[in-house]
Amino acid sequence: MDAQSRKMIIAGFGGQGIVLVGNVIARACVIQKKNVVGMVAYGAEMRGGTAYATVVVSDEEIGSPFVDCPDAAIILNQPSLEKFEADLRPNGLIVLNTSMTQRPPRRADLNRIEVDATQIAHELGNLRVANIVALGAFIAKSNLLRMSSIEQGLSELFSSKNPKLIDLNIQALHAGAERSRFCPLKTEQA
Amino acid sequence: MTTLKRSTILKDQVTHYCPGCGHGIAHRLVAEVIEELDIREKVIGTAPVGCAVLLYNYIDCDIIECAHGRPPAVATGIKRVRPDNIVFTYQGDGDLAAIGTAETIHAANRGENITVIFINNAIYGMTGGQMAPTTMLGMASTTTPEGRGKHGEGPPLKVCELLSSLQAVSYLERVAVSTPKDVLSAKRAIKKAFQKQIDGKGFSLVEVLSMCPTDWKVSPEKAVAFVNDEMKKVFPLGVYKDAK
Amino acid sequence: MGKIRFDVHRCKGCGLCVIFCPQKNLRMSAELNEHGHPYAQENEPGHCNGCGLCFRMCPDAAIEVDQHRRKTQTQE
Amino acid sequence: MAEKVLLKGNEVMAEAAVQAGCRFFAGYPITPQNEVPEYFSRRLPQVGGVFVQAESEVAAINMVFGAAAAGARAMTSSSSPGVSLKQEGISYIAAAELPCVIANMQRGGPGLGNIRAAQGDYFQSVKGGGHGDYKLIVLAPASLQELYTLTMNAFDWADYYRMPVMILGDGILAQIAEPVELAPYKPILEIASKDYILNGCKGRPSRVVKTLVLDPADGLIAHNEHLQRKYRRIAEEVNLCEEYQTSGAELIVTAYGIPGRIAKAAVRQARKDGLPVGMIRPITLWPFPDAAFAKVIKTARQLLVVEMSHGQMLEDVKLASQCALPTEFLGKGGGWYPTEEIIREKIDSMLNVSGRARK
Repeated sequence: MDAQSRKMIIAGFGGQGIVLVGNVIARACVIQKKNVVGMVAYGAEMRGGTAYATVVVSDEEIGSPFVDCPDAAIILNQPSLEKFEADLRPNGLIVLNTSMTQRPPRRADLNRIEVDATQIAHELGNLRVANIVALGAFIAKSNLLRMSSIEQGLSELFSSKNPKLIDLNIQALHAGAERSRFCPLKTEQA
Repeated sequence: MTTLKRSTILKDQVTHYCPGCGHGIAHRLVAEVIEELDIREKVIGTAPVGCAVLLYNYIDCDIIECAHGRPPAVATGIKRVRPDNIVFTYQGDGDLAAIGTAETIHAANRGENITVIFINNAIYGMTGGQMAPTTMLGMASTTTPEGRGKHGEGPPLKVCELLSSLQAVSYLERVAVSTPKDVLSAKRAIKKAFQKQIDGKGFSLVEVLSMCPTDWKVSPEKAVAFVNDEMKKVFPLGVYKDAK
Repeated sequence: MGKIRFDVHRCKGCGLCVIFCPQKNLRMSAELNEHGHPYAQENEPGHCNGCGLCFRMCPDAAIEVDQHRRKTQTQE
Repeated sequence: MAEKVLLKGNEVMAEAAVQAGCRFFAGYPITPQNEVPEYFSRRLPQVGGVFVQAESEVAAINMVFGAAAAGARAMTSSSSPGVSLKQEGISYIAAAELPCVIANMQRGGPGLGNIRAAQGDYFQSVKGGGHGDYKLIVLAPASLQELYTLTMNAFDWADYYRMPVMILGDGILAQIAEPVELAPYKPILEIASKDYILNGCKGRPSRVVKTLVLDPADGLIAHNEHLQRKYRRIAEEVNLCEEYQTSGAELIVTAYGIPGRIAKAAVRQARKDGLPVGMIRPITLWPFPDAAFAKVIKTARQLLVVEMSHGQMLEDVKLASQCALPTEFLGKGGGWYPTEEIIREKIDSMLNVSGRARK
């Protein structure tokens, strides 16, 4: 994923920590003095099915806060893959939690990161950090934000909520970075 | 020697009320209570929409006129901002028990530390004698020409009884102004209701059964008889709640 | 004994004072005041006993009563 | 530059209000502005303020009426259906010349509509809403930093002119999170002491706050004329818009709020591609920035209005531009929003640029 890409979507089911991932990415943007607009699908859509958050990052003033055609998507479950795969821009990046998705993307024009996020989270002793494992995979393989900014964002977020969780989340982040597999788009024509 | 005279809280102004209207007596009692409790400089009153909309022309204290039915909400805003002031609402039956029912019930249920003077004359006065929420069964009005019916209009709403189940209410009493003895009781009740607020006890309300000779289409003499003989049967006088 | 004074200008002639005067000492005037109302007056000046019931019932604060009795039923 | 914090629009607005001295909030939950009462309920007690969850929107605005009469900086917020309910109270507050701030984070209508962002309440906000001849100052921020600043200013204007001021946002402005610099409150106007409030008549004659004007017979006519004089003065004194690349622009795109920032991005890209396009983004919707339009009609050739409605501000743009230029409209209600691409396509078609010419 190149630095120009800046619209992303994080999707899964409610309770997978979708909002948290969006929040951490947005905080990391603030730390790196980038412009950012984050949004969570609100209202009735939050209950059941898929939950999703969007983030727009830019070094310029941000126009639309809407993400219709994301450059990247972090997909934490199968329904989200069904729902959002088609929206990604050609040559976009999709991060798949292979523990919870049953197939690779149908589209051939996507870069792909695969990470067994829920399994890794299970091994770390807390299923709830699967979201951060996937985030670690995304940050490691894209050059959008520094890993250190994400760590700082996580620390800020959990220091007020539950400081005991900071270490676990940072561990999850790095596990995701290390145990993910990047499958770049085969660009025959290039 | 004692002299019974007009309270200094009443402005030197002839009211616009019809001859024999109970509002004049109720105004006088509120003024006398404010004077006797020596709280004029702390009082903020609210005027309703209805016959008493010009309350500020008669009672000499800070007063805000409200939209129809909204005095308990307006009083809530005032009292929360200025808890040291004494805030009262003066409302008729349409204002308090029809268009403002929600505001009344919820201010009472919050235990809002305000005092409500509720004038129940079982009719809409200002608009010319239409049915009020407190109009009695069988009683004719310009919108119930054949008399209020149990079905369709429903029986009259009894405010003290209705509010008496609310835990945060401190004081509820129904009084009348249709005999000299009733007027004395009414004054005692109004004074007690203000005292409840001064003591920080929460929501207090005095329901005053009152005469409307004009819209009842009777003489002032028959009007007091109507309150005494008919209204008191449907709306029994008494203390409905007096929390410790 | 008592002394009653009427503010003729404020009186609207509703007659509640007349109805409730235990001495039956009040009546409505034959003339009208400036607002076109008959107004309350004593039948026989000097017969007021100062009970103050008329004051209590007057919706227009048009009556003042001097009460000379030691104990009155209207004082609180 | 001071440090920025990441907050949701609803929270930014509530924090700005608290910073500006708002000490009374009454409201009723409605999506998408629920974070506003939630935030106030936590925050106001910390600063000695009062939060009341009202039983209805009607009660909420009337509580604000009372709080304003008692001298507090007071606020209520809602979203479209709730703001309809508040209209009675708003008319009374305008008539009584009391200050307060009302926020409308618009959603899709009419009726219960939906909870997506929309701009269908423009007419209601700038043309009245409740009964009678009155105006509100209406503010339309497009970013959270602007929302923060304008919310603070709203309290100053409300106090200075003694009138309700409305913040007209939408569900997206309410729900997005953006980094915001929470600059300390600095009044933009010198506010006279409030000699009209009700606090008990100690040492002064009693006061009345009222809206019924029966005496003298022409009293209400005089009161209306007084209000209109005030509104004319405000129209001269409060007038904000963002003008972007208007010089040399043949086509002026105009939009407010969220569509305003989307349009700006489209215009920026079009300019990069060499197209003669500019933008006017009204920030005060009443008073409407007429002067900016009066200026561009001398240089531009066309106007494009973009709204998340079926064309409401469109009418004010036509008035402000005296219908001097062909004016096209792009918009839909009910939750539709424009993308940069769709605005760009419209720009291209209005300037007769083909796909080839763009490259």
